[in-house]
Amino acid sequence: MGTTLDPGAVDLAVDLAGLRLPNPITTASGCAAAGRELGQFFDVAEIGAVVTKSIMGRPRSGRPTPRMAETPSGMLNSIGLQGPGIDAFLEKDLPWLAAQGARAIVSIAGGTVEEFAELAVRLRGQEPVVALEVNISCPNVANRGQVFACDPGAAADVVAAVRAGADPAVPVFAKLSPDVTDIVAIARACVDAGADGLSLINTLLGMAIDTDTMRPVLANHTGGLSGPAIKPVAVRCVWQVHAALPHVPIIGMGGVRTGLDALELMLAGASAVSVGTAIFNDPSAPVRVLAELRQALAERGIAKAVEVIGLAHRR
Amino acid sequence: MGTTLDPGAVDLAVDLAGLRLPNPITTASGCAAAGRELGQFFDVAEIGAVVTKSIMGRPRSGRPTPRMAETPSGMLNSIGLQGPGIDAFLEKDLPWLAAQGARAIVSIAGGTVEEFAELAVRLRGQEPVVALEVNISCPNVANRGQVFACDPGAAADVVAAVRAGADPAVPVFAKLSPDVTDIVAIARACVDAGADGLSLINTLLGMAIDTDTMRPVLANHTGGLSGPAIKPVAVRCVWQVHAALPHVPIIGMGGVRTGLDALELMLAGASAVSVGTAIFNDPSAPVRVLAELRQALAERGIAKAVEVIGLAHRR
Amino acid sequence: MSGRGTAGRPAPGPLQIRDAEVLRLEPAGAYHALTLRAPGIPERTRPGHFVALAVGGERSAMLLRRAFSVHRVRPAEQTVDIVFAVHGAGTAWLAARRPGDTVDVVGPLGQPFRVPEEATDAVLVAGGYGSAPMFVLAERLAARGGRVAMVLGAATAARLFGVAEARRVADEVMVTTDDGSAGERGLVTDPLPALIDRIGARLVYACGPMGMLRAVARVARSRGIESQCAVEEAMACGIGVCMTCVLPVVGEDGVTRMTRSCVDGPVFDGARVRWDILADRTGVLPDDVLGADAMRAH
Amino acid sequence: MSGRGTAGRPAPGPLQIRDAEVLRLEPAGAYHALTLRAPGIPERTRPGHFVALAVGGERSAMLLRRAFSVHRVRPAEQTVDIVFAVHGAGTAWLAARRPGDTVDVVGPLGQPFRVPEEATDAVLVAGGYGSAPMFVLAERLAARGGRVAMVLGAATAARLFGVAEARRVADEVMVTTDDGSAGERGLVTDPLPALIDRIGARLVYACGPMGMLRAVARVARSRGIESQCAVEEAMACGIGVCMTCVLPVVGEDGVTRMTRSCVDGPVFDGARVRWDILADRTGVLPDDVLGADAMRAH
Ligand SMILES: Cc1cc2nc3c(=O)[nH]c(=O)nc-3n(C[C@H](O)[C@H](O)[C@H](O)COP(=O)(O)OP(=O)(O)OC[C@H]3O[C@@H](n4cnc5c(N)ncnc54)[C@H](O)[C@@H]3O)c2cc1C
Ligand SMILES: Cc1cc2nc3c(=O)[nH]c(=O)nc-3n(C[C@H](O)[C@H](O)[C@H](O)COP(=O)(O)OP(=O)(O)OC[C@H]3O[C@@H](n4cnc5c(N)ncnc54)[C@H](O)[C@@H]3O)c2cc1C
Ligand SMILES: Cc1cc2nc3c(=O)[nH]c(=O)nc-3n(C[C@H](O)[C@H](O)[C@H](O)COP(=O)(O)O)c2cc1C
Ligand SMILES: Cc1cc2nc3c(=O)[nH]c(=O)nc-3n(C[C@H](O)[C@H](O)[C@H](O)COP(=O)(O)O)c2cc1C
Ligand code: FES
Ligand code: FES
Repeated sequence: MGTTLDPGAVDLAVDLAGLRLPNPITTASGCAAAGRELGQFFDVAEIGAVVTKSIMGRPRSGRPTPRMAETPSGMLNSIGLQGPGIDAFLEKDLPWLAAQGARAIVSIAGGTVEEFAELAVRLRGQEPVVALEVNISCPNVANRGQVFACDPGAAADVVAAVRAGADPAVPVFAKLSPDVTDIVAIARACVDAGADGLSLINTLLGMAIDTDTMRPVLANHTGGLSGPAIKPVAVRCVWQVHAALPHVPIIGMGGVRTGLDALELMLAGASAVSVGTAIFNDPSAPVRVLAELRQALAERGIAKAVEVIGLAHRR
Repeated sequence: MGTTLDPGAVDLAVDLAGLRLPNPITTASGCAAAGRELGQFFDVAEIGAVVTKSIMGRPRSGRPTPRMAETPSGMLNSIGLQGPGIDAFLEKDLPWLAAQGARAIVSIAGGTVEEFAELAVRLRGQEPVVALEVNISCPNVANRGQVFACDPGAAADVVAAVRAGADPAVPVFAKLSPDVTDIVAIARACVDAGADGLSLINTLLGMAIDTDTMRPVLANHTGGLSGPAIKPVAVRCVWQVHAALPHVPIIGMGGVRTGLDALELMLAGASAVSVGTAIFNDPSAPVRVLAELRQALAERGIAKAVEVIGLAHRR
Repeated sequence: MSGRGTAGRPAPGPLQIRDAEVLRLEPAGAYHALTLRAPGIPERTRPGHFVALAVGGERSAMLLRRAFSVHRVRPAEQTVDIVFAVHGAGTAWLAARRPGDTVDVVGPLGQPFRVPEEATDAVLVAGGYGSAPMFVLAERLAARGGRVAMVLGAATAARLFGVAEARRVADEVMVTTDDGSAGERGLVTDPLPALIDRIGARLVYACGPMGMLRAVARVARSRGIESQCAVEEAMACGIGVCMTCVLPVVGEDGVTRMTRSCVDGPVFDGARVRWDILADRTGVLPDDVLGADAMRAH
Repeated sequence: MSGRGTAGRPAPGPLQIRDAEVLRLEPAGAYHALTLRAPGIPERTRPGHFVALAVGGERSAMLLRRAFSVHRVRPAEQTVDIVFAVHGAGTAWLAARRPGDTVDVVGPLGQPFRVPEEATDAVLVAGGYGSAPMFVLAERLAARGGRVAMVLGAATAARLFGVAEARRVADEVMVTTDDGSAGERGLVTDPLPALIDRIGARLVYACGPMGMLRAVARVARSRGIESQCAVEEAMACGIGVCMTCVLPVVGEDGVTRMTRSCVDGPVFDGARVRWDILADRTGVLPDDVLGADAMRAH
């Protein structure tokens, strides 16, 4: 690290548990559908990977509307994992991503350990799938709807089943919720159960009340808080988990809007960074963030993106 | 509720476990010191109460600087409970509040159950003290620094000791941290241990990294996230706890900047509302929020503030 | 400018113009009329398309774009006009722009009104600023030889938009206000059935609040004709990736799906929108919505 | 306007002016010179006081006020001048204001420079925009019969502020730049010892970056004279309620306390500031700071 470099000379490639990505920027699950709509704004093969909206076994309607509320520097959503189900996903969405030459990190969700495992099996051998992201922030049908991600045991069960079901060559990332007392404990449980890496963070549980109608804004009452508002929580979670598990690759996310935000998460310990809510503000945010990150690294005289991963722990 | 009222005619008085306040607006602990500085901007007797900075037994230096970082719609702080200690507080701060005719809700903090209890005893019979707020978001010396508020047992121990030590006529509010898997469980433990009410929420644990120095911004690395960014989390916590414990009065806080924000927390279930970080943006925020709340109630044809407490649950 | 067009002819999709210049911002009754220079967008826009504007600047606490129907485009000048009401902080910010300022705009978005190739007599119904997209639509219909009637309604006279413009472009114009301060006292749907019959309309186009759209769709259905309704659902992304803007719409196959109003709408065939479900507040979708059963499990 | 003055004479404390009008905003070398109409603030302000400005508007993601030294006040016109560098988003927003816009300002804040009643020869040392508060100070000192020398330093010529103004108000002016683009190449502290000796200064005033203040304080101490240093600590509230802006300062009783720079500073006696602790990055305060021992427990 030293004097300014030519941005074009910066090596952005990163390694995620053996998966080599040309650069560390991905979309965040649920903020890019399956990439196709964003393809109108940029070439989805240009970013490290497209992380797809969490897919489940069956088609799901999602929740009634209203499903969103804007909040200061953030938003709440309660989509309820609306989606076409794995069959339609395999038939329509994955082939499109493959045709673009994009790398797909497929996010999977389930109400039971078995559903997760089946999804992992169905995704075996699908060409553009370079990793699985296991969205364990969903309610566990078997346990009164308690969210898997809030219980180390349940989280571990899901991860172990997915790891067993998935293509052995494809790394499995467990995506954690920040709404827990001890995120390191959950992270450890997932890694011990076979997770190759971790994705941090999912949304925070939040709520808004309409002061005109004097009722909750969201039909579902509570929803997930995302956007720049939560970035400090994301940085903290990535920092804590990287400190405890320095050899586990982390996909960091939460409020990333600029290349400097992405750099901040990498300095905290993320090997890759997902851009979520910022896409709603700027549909080409992923490529813009990528360009800004490249520029920021060059200005800091950093020749390889991998050098900044966790760097704030070492300075 | 019906047509617009004369704002002057709105009855703002609220009851907090037998404590009657002329209106529901208070300062948030740590955002108003002991009221004196704000007295330059407004009459501190005009608001419902002044919640003082958490006081501990001994004088404390607080943490090294930098102690703060601005974040999107929020800020991080790591003051480390700097304060003069209970002796100086009793000698200099409380008499000033008494002289103003203000009502003081004194926030206490400790590293051990005993320290909390002693503070409660010391505050017995002090004239302007109308309630205690127990800041259990501090590290428990006896348990490797785990925060009291993150463990139902430790939280209950503190609350029970404070309740036993405090003036029986003075209600005790336990102030909870949102950084837990199940805030209702902690709330219940505190109420079962004798808390007369609950204060929700303290800051969220967060962090910022300076992308120039590539080191954590705060000397202490992590800090507490406050401000409008966290309002959705505050509304959610108040909503959940009020739903579970509808008869327990709640002082709501987290990101309140306007009268409508205060109304939102009351609709979720708060009987009173503290204004914290917004004071840094606007030193007269507490009285402005009060005036705006009065106006908002009048516009909605609500004659008594108590009518809106928890109203969103009932509509 | 972004958007992946092949050089030469514009690609069909939307463009993002990060620095669309404000050329004009004027009061228009209770509304504001804004003209932006947004190269590339005019030639792609058809009546019923909308644009999404970022508000508040880079350090704004307001993250989401605001959607506005396109009022007019002028391809020669590369301009896009919108008409907006100040509703909250985002539109208040927009109203405080000055010529020379820039705004980040994405568009055109959504599905425009369906305009039959053949001459079609039609009634265009608009509530408040809902008339904004209707004038160019009227011109198109007229150009294809159809007779066009317009019904403009609002709560009060000041909240009508474009009555004079309507008189220029339509064969017949009716005005209603809730308070009778202009035109007939009442709702846009009051004169609608008679008007449909009088001009023998084969299509009704509508843009305005949900309640109005629902009523218009019902009238059209009762007359056995098609309605094209432009809905206004809260949108987080406007480009089809977030799933916040959905409403239950019956597909060609008769199945009701939660359908994105930003890419599959905002214009829908009124007969296909499940207004019954929209009006329901139980917080549970009925089982005949595709995938609603899967929600029951968890 | 808020602030609790009894009618007639101004109360001592700060005022909040929610709608201070921007009268002037002009470039001044690498800086911006801003004049605000802020009734009540001028007559309360003394050299070294600062004001705190809210930035970004009501829906801004930037919550905290930005602090700026007062450059000049004009009580007759009720104006306050500040000089600022664009550093980040808040100052960029400020630089984009236009005459007629309003800004929410609180002030005057803090403790001003101590100006002895009797005639006192003094050297005023400033880095970059740190000179802003120094000119009025120079005038005061001169009015009381003291000889005033000024040393203005900056990284480069463009980042000097007020060299001409300095020549008007001071008896002697020296300029240093890191790159030699103006004045002597070097640091403000290079000429300082000789200058102190030459004019027989009894006091050194300093405003600029921490490293410079520390060096100035050391020079003053070595000459056996007092230094009055205006520090620049990150401040959340600016009014004494948040405890973010503290630094270790030795009190009258010899005890080091974490002391609020917004109300007990920003001007401190350089000999009382514990520069050694400030420079330390261990993350632990030494035991001789009051209450540091209590931190050890938890
Ligand atoms: C397809 C479409 C076309 C529209 N066309 C126009 C138009 O031509 N002229 C016009 O004045 N308005 C139009 N609107 C409504 C306009 O988008 C809202 O008035 C605007 O978003 C309000 O923003 P705000 O910040 O002022 O209000 P706030 O209430 O502060 O906004 C908060 C959030 O709620 C959303 N929101 C609030 N009201 C609406 C609404 N009515 N519809 C959708 N989202 C809303 C905002 O987008 C934002 O995310 C249209 C909306 C849609 C979806
Ligand atoms: C007592 C005092 C007097 C000052 N006088 C002047 C002056 O006369 N002219 C001038 O140009 N600047 C002055 N500053 C510095 C000025 O406050 C900062 O440059 C400004 O806050 C930067 O805001 P920003 O949004 O542009 O930068 P950002 O870096 O985006 O600000 C982020 C946060 O950091 C804080 N911050 C950043 N830099 C500083 C700094 N140097 N000192 C304190 N806080 C900082 C901001 O207040 C804000 O809370 C003074 C600071 C203090 C404390
Ligand atoms: C509208 C929306 C939908 C989301 N859907 C999913 C999802 O299906 N699966 C998932 O793991 N995370 C989902 N998320 C969470 C994001 O992937 C991300 O973890 C979170 O929003 C924080 O990042 P951000 O602040 O950049 O958006 C969703 C977020 C939003 C805003
Ligand atoms: C600078 C600062 C200091 C604080 N100090 C305390 C404290 O001493 N005790 C306490 O219980 N809460 C403390 N808090 C938390 C606030 O009381 C409040 O719970 C939190 O900031 C959320 O409210 P807000 O968003 O309105 O600030 C502090 C907050 C800030 C910003
Ligand atoms: S607004 Fe995001 S999908 Fe329609
Ligand atoms: S800035 Fe808040 S106490 Fe000084």
